[in-house]
Amino acid sequence: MSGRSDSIRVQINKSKTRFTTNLLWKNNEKWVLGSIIPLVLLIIWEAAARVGLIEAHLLPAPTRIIQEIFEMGAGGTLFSHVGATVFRVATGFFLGTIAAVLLGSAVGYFTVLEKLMDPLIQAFRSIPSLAWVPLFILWMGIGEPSKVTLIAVGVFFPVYLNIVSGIQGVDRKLIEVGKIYGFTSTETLRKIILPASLPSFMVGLRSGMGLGWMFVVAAEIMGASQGLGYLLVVGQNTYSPELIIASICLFAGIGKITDALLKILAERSLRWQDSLSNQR
Amino acid sequence: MSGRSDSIRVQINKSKTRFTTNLLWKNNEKWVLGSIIPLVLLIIWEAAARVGLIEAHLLPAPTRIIQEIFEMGAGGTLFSHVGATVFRVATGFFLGTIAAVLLGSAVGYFTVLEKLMDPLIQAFRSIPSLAWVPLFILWMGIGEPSKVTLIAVGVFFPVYLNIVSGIQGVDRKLIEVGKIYGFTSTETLRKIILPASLPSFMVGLRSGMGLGWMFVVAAEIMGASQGLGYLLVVGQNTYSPELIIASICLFAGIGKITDALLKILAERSLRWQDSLSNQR
Amino acid sequence: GCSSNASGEASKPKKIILDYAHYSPTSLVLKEKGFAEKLFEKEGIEVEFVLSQGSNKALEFLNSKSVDFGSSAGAAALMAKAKNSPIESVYIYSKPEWTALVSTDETIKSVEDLKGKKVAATLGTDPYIFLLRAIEESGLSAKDVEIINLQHGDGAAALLSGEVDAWAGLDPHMARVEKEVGANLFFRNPDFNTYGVLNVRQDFAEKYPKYVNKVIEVYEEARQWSIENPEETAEILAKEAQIDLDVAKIQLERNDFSASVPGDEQIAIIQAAGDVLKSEGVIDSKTNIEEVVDNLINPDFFE
Amino acid sequence: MLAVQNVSRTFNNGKAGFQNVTFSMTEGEIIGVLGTSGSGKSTLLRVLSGLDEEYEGSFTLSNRKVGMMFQEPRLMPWLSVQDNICFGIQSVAEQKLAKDLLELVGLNGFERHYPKDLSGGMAQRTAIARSLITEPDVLLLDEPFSALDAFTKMQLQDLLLSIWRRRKTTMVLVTHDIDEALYLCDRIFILRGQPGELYAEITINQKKPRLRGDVGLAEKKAEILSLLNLYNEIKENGK
Amino acid sequence: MLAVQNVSRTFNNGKAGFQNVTFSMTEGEIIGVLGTSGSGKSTLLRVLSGLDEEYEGSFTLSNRKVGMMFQEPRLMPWLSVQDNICFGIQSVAEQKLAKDLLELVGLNGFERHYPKDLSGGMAQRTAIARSLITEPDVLLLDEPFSALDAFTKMQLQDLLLSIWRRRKTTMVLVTHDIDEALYLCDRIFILRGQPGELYAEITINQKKPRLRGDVGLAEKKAEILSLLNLYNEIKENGK
Ligand SMILES: Nc1ncnc2c1ncn2[C@@H]1O[C@H](COP(=O)(O)OP(=O)(O)OP(=O)(O)O)[C@@H](O)[C@H]1O
Ligand SMILES: Nc1ncnc2c1ncn2[C@@H]1O[C@H](COP(=O)(O)OP(=O)(O)OP(=O)(O)O)[C@@H](O)[C@H]1O
Ligand SMILES: [Mg+2]
Ligand SMILES: [Mg+2]
Repeated sequence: MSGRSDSIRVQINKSKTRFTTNLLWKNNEKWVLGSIIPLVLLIIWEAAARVGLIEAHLLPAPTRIIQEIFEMGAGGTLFSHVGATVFRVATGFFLGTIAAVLLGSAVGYFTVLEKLMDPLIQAFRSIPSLAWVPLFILWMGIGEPSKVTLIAVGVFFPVYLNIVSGIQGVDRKLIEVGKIYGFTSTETLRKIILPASLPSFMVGLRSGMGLGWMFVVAAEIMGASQGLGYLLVVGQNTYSPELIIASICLFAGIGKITDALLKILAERSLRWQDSLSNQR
Repeated sequence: MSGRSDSIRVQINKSKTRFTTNLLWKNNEKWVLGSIIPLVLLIIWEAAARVGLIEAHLLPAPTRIIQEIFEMGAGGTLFSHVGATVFRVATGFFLGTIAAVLLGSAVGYFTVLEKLMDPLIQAFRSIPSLAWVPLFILWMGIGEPSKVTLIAVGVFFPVYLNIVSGIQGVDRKLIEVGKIYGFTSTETLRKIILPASLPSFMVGLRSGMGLGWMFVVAAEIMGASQGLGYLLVVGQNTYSPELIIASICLFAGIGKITDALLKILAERSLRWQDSLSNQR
Repeated sequence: GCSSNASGEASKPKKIILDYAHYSPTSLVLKEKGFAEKLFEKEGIEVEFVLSQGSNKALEFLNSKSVDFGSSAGAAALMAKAKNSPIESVYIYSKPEWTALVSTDETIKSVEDLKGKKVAATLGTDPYIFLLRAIEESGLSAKDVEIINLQHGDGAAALLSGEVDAWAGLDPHMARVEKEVGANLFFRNPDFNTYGVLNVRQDFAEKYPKYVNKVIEVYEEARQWSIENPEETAEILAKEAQIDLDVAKIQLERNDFSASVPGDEQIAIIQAAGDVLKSEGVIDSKTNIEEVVDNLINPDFFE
Repeated sequence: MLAVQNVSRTFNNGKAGFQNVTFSMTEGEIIGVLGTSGSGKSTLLRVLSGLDEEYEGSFTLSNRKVGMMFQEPRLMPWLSVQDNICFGIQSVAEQKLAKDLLELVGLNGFERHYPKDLSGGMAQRTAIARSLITEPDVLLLDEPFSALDAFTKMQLQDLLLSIWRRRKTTMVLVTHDIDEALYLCDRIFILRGQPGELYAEITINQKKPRLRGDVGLAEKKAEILSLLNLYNEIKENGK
Repeated sequence: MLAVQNVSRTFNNGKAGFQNVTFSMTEGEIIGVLGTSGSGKSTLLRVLSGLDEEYEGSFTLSNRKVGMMFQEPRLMPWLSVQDNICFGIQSVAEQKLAKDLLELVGLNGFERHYPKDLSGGMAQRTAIARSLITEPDVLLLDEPFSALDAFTKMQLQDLLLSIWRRRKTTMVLVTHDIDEALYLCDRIFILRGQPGELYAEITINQKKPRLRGDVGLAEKKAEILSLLNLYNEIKENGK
């Protein structure tokens, strides 16, 4: 064992001074640090493209991509593509989450339900998004409902999985407190189990949102004429690398934004946690 | 408040008698209950197909699917398809998990690393599997490495996300114990943080395995001549619904098996949890 | 898809759903110019356009009643029909030369040079059939080359990055590769392409034969228009498919809009394609190709 | 009111828990349970409260509202002190009571704190307030004042007495503090062994409230200590 | 050895925690800290142990191995009792010591149990064993025996004394048990207020081991109680 070995420690008014001077940096540090690596990568990429290390017809330079995005933006199509996709993902996310919360809390809480339904749900979980496409076209046609539902399916599984195991991991001690007060199952669920499994639920939400973005491509193969997934497929079908990369960048960018929103939500709602992250 | 209102309770030797008589049922209950719903669905589907409610060229009857699978099995191709895919998923899962554990624990534990790298990683998370395909062909060609890597990418994200938030949710109290013993960062990670975030990690593994199965289709679009994803795509390109559905069923079945294995692993390694699931 | 429900009088659909596709310039013109809307508005019938991103999607949409008319390659329609899809091909929207064998390797000058090489193609699609027929014609067999199953776009990428030696290409990828990298189309033969056919769902055709006629009528109108206005057609294509005008022009040059009535010529080519598919095991060996093609191609709606 | 008939609850093949416990209680009685660590006191409370149903034997508990305070605070980490105290109540009417209790356990000014920002004793006091707010008829208390300083402890013991005086609450009080048991209880049970068995029962007839420095109680204390087999130990250690 | 210079650590804009604490300790001294709940005793230990670095003021601690026992057991739920005890040690050589300690704290037979299957007192004893196994030079103990019955408590107090005799361990002992402080400590600090301040310091010159029933100690107890402002309270309550 090494032991804490600092012999003398003198710290005077440490926290107070720190607080005022570094406020500005504190607020922006996150953004600045977060953009370093992406920027470096972008610069390398651009340089490689300029020098000719990467051929433009395979991987166009970032400036070319940005130009493409700006052109779409100027033409007004960008907005409608992004809008359509965001709308689909948002609706699908909403529906998928609701379904996952309902089913997940039932399955997580009632052992019988778990035994009845969980095996089937877990089996469905490994069916790829592309495989659902023909089935959804068959069942629901190619309208907006089938697209949204497909995305909801994608969102459902990680949220469900995280809720179920979050619930099953809830501290028995807390549940017993509810039992003492004669809580019904719904009360226990609402007042103890769901809040206690909130950390896990939040991860599920973020995971689910990620899958929502992934499933949107499969969804927009189903006869869409707008959307980022549509752009991607069109890019692939018409062999336009700049369109492909532009749509990938948009996916990444908007996906990142939605994730950041969820992350903030998670941080807000988990302030009570006595955890590593709240300690900082 | 309702209060616990049972006036008289008499229970004699309850646990002892229960134990011996119901052992057989206990062991099989899980399987029996789990198969009820799938069986019912299969029967409805078969009946609908027989009666003609579903046209065969859209959705062949289950018996037809099973026959198809058996034919493949008899022809020996089934084994090689399943084998190829399982091998790819397993390797990808392994690699993706390792990467996620390394990166995830570093990012989860060191705030600076989180600020540096997490934003980029989160942005990549919402890039759909299909979008990676051209990039991977460009970077790694169409051989086995690019397939496995693509699967690893799919596995990486949920495992990473769950590890990071698992770590960030670790009880500060336990970490302080390590500090008292003068643990180094690696020791803290290995002896406290990783075990404490094990429940979350296990969910991540299961989520990741699911995504591995999803990404395998995208992977096998890249010049594969074997595999379930390949079967699915061939089925779609040659308008063979029975091939499509057969491969979906295989996906579901094998996916379920891998998930069950992980679930058992999770249960084994989480025996110490004082939780709802261990209480039963 | 509950689109074409008969309302009141049985002989008139409420709504007709057409597909449009980047591989069918005629359909793009039709959508852009609004010929169909003009004609059907008078009868109080709604017209809806749905994008098909490939033959397989168009056929899937037909199967699931999501569209009434769908554009596909002839061979694709044949494969679907062989699997009992209830469709009929009633119109030829173009005779496209959309596929050829492409290579960036200078040493590959003919099909014979492919022996032992890697060739990318998408299983079951026209380029795949084209490749097989080319190989067969040159006296090689399918086993002499290594066919790598890649999506069209990925095939182009694999060709350019040297992963494969040749590629059974498809426009507009092919046009673009040709134009930008100077890849060489070392084997071309328009007659190995299986035409672009417009398919209708059988139950729609049976219920509303008159409206099949009318759809063909507007398609004819669009075809005439694109023959007369090649420049504008190229612009429409470039805009819709989000490709360069130059690429659109190359693609259009390889489309022959002269014939539109399905006939013996088409039947022969599609049958040949069917035989190749059958010998490759894509179509079940028990299938009677002749009969299937016969059931598929239906020129009766032309008047 | 409460009649316990030969109840056992053991773990580890009968190596831990408690066994063969028989006793009965009348309404308004306060019973103290003393015993060595691990002798099954908490397990007994869990059985009585209905949380543990794997016991053998039988017991009757008339239709009463049961309140329980656990050995650990078991606060909901996502609720503030105020909300934790109100955890078991539905109506808004009881909010007033919550305010009073907050005051009584000395947590004024900490209403909005989350459990992670409380000291050990404050968490325990929150748990006490939470178990009192429903005004149960039967109160099961598992070492309720173990983390409190002598001063606060006495205050809360008196709070408990005042509640008992007002509502005639029946209580079972597990404690390690013999003085506390003597000050509050009508009868004291002593559990011993592993699994624990009811080893002795001491009746204290003095009326409550009692004097903390009472001589009669001091005698009882010596008796209890000897029962716990401690007296000799102390002499030994003190040489 | 340990010199604390006007150290403060407050929360809530100075409304909680402790402030202006100054004292020094010599090697082998045992200091007791008494104080009302929430007066900053645990916070003080956290600062001394180096866990909390947000304090103001300064303190020196010569290069020593510090051991700490927290107010809650803080056992690793995924480790058995045995492994929890060995948590802080790397070498296999110390396994023997673990065995001994397990015996000394009376947990024989429970080596393989997980924390969830332990009683409150057993968990606390596991934590005690864990903090002793590294044989630290400075031991910070936060209410180490609060969940133990009188009997076990005395045993473990004596265990602590025997360790002190053997290794001259310097200790800071936070406790609510005045008798315990009198039995073990050389000096007793009394914290009062919110935020807590060092209100009084009592030196006990009697040599250890002391007699539990000692009259001199009883006098000190009265003094401490009065310092804690309890004496009047007791009279009041007892009427
Ligand atoms: N992280 C924190 N954030 C805000 N307040 C805190 C925090 N930690 C402790 N406090 C406050 O500091 C005060 C002192 O806490 P501390 O745990 O030191 O008390 P204590 O003397 O150990 O009390 P007890 O005897 O009840 O354990 C309390 O009022 C508590 O609410
Ligand atoms: N779930 C469990 N599984 C196995 N053993 C258990 C379980 N719960 C309790 N025990 C055992 O039962 C015995 C009695 O535990 P209990 O908590 O009732 O003790 P206690 O009298 O309350 O002790 P303390 O004074 O230390 O709190 C202990 O030996 C404990 O290890
Ligand atoms: Mg207990
Ligand atoms: Mg404390």
